[in-house]
Amino acid sequence: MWKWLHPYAKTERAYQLCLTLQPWFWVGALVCLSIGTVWGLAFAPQDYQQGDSFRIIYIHVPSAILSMGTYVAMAIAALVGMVWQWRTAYMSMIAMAPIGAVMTFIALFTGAAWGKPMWGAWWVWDARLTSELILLFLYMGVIALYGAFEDKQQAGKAAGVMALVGVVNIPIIHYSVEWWNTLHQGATISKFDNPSIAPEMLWPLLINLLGFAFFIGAVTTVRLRNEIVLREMHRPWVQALALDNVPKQTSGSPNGNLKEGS
Amino acid sequence: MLEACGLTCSKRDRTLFEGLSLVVNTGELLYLRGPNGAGKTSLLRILTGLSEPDSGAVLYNGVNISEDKTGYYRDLFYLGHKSGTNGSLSALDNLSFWLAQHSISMQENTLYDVLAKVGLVGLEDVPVRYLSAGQQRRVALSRLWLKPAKVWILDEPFTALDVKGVHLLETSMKEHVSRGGLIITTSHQHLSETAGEHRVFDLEYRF
Amino acid sequence: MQFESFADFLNMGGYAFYVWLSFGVTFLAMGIIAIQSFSKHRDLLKQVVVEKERKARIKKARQQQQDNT
Amino acid sequence: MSLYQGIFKRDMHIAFKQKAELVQPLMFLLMVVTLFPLGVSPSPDTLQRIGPGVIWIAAILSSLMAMERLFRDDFQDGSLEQYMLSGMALPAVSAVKVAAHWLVSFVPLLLLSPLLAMFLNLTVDMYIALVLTLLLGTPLLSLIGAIAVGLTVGLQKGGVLLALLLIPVFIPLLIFATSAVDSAALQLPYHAQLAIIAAMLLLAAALAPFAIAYSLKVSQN
Repeated sequence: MWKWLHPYAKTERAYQLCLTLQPWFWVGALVCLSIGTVWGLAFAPQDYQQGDSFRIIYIHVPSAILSMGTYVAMAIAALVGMVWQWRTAYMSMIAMAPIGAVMTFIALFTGAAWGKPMWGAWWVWDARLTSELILLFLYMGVIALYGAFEDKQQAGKAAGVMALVGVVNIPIIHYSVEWWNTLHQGATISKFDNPSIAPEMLWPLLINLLGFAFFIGAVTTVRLRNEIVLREMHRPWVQALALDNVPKQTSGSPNGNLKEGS
Repeated sequence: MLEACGLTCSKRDRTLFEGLSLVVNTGELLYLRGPNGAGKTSLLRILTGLSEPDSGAVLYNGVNISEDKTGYYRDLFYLGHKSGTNGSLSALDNLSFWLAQHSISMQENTLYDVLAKVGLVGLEDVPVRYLSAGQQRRVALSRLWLKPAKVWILDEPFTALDVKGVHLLETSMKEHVSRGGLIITTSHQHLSETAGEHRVFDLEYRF
Repeated sequence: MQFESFADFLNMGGYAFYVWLSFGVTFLAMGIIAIQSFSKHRDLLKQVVVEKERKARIKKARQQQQDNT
Repeated sequence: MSLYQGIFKRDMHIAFKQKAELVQPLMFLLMVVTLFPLGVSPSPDTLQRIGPGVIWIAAILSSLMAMERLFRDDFQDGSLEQYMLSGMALPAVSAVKVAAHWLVSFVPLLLLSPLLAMFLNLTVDMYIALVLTLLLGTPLLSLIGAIAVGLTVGLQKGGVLLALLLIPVFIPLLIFATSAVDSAALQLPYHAQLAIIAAMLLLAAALAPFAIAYSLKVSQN
């Protein structure tokens, strides 16, 4: 059933796929993010309790959802890599990690900036913020582990195991933190728990969610291409690609402009 | 002229040598021989002043080296088991930082020439840890051509070098001696004809 | 439009600092990661070319050495 | 002078090629600080009370991790031998290396400190006091730590031993630093504590380079 996917295990095909997908992702991200953001900032109604500070939700919630989504996607990629022995799967896993970490950072930062007017403090140890912070640490762990290996083949496998360990842990972390928070009778009353949200508020949120997803996809394709070039540096097709794209002049390394025949 | 007078050294309560004296004149190559654990490295480190002997003194041109370190170190080149190159820096960076520490000014082109001489063309800007053991050794040895030192103290300089590397090093040792230099070296392989005349000094393993 | 005027819009009902800070930092972070990814791509391609030239130089040096001996 | 500038440049160069080694102790610091609200209590009052101590303890622990790289690489790859044979004054070399190490491992910590203060709900007054103690105290950590690193660098497994040697030595610093921040919390003057830390720093700056040089020589033997 998944046969059609297999050719993309080859790096060259995966690179081509990235090139084809990339413009659509960028356009999608640009369109959705502009519509969602303008709608959310200017046209969506105010929250009756929180006023206009509520508008931070249009970036906070999508980034928070996608920070977790990206981690799950990484874990899936790692699993695919392990089961089918695909190098490209590991590569796409590691291509996703930095953008996932950025999403987590955005969720944390916007959470803090929203919390300040609502709770009177930049940071409170609320269950969600705490789990999000731990998620950031998990991302950092995967990235650091990958960076620590010189052999990137091995690094991908090790980071993949770490991503899987993390994804198993995410629900456990989430519930334990929630339980811990109720145990300590939460420092604040969470105002995020609006069970229902008006549709005119929901639409821009969904559009922005889509925009962020497109953006993650776009950055992932760029980074996956980077990863492929890095790992396949000595393959002829990469060298041909580089020669086509780099003007002769710019290769200004000491090796490039050395005096000849010394 | 390098002189050792009555050197005694003990490591982990075992006496490596006692009352050892030797004289090496300029224009001479001293080949220090001995089984593993005889104390060759310890002797060389004492001769450079890196370690202190339990008793005895090392004289360079008649002056105790602990009294005139700067004068001695201006004339000394020492290469131990450790290459003294940082793995994350390139050969070029390693050498230029080393030269700066030894107050030697040199043009970058000369560095490229020397690195080409030791067979490292194209690897000048690669972090040293990516090089093979022999290539790393060559980076370390390239300093021989960079510092105008009279005294070379080389501890196992041939380790990890291939045939060409050994040949290159032996030739330059011979040249150095003929120019009135002074070399003390250890090696587990015999020095070949290329290295020129040399005097052998045997260090016995003591129990 | 939820706001009476553009000034009102900028003011964000008194929460201007927090709202604009959030949006600003978000898009800044996204911009940085996007630009970093692209510039890394360019650097990598350059690196590929440099590696190729390096190989050529090494080969040439080897050749010369053989000719000499 | 330019001789020592060269060493400084080299150390900075190496540090920026090994970014992971710089970032990891900082991440460790951040995670240790995170454990306290989770393990003790997330209530802002409790955090404010334990905050200064938590930050300082975490800073000391993370500094122990960062400390080892001060001389480890140079010792293992033989660069240290070459320093010693260059005729430069070893105490000056040590001082320069400690300064470079402080810049790359503790200045980022200072930059991270607002975040830590926010996590632990410190007031602005407390934060100012904390930064002052960190500014005076972290160079002291570097200087004294370097002596112990010099002593343990020749050992195969020096990591834990380093901590055992250093933690008792850092206790006075911890006491004065946290007491300064506590005084700040109560709106009391804390010049005395700062002055004591500054005095310790000056003493260390004057004497530590010689002790470091000597301990490096001992390790070389």
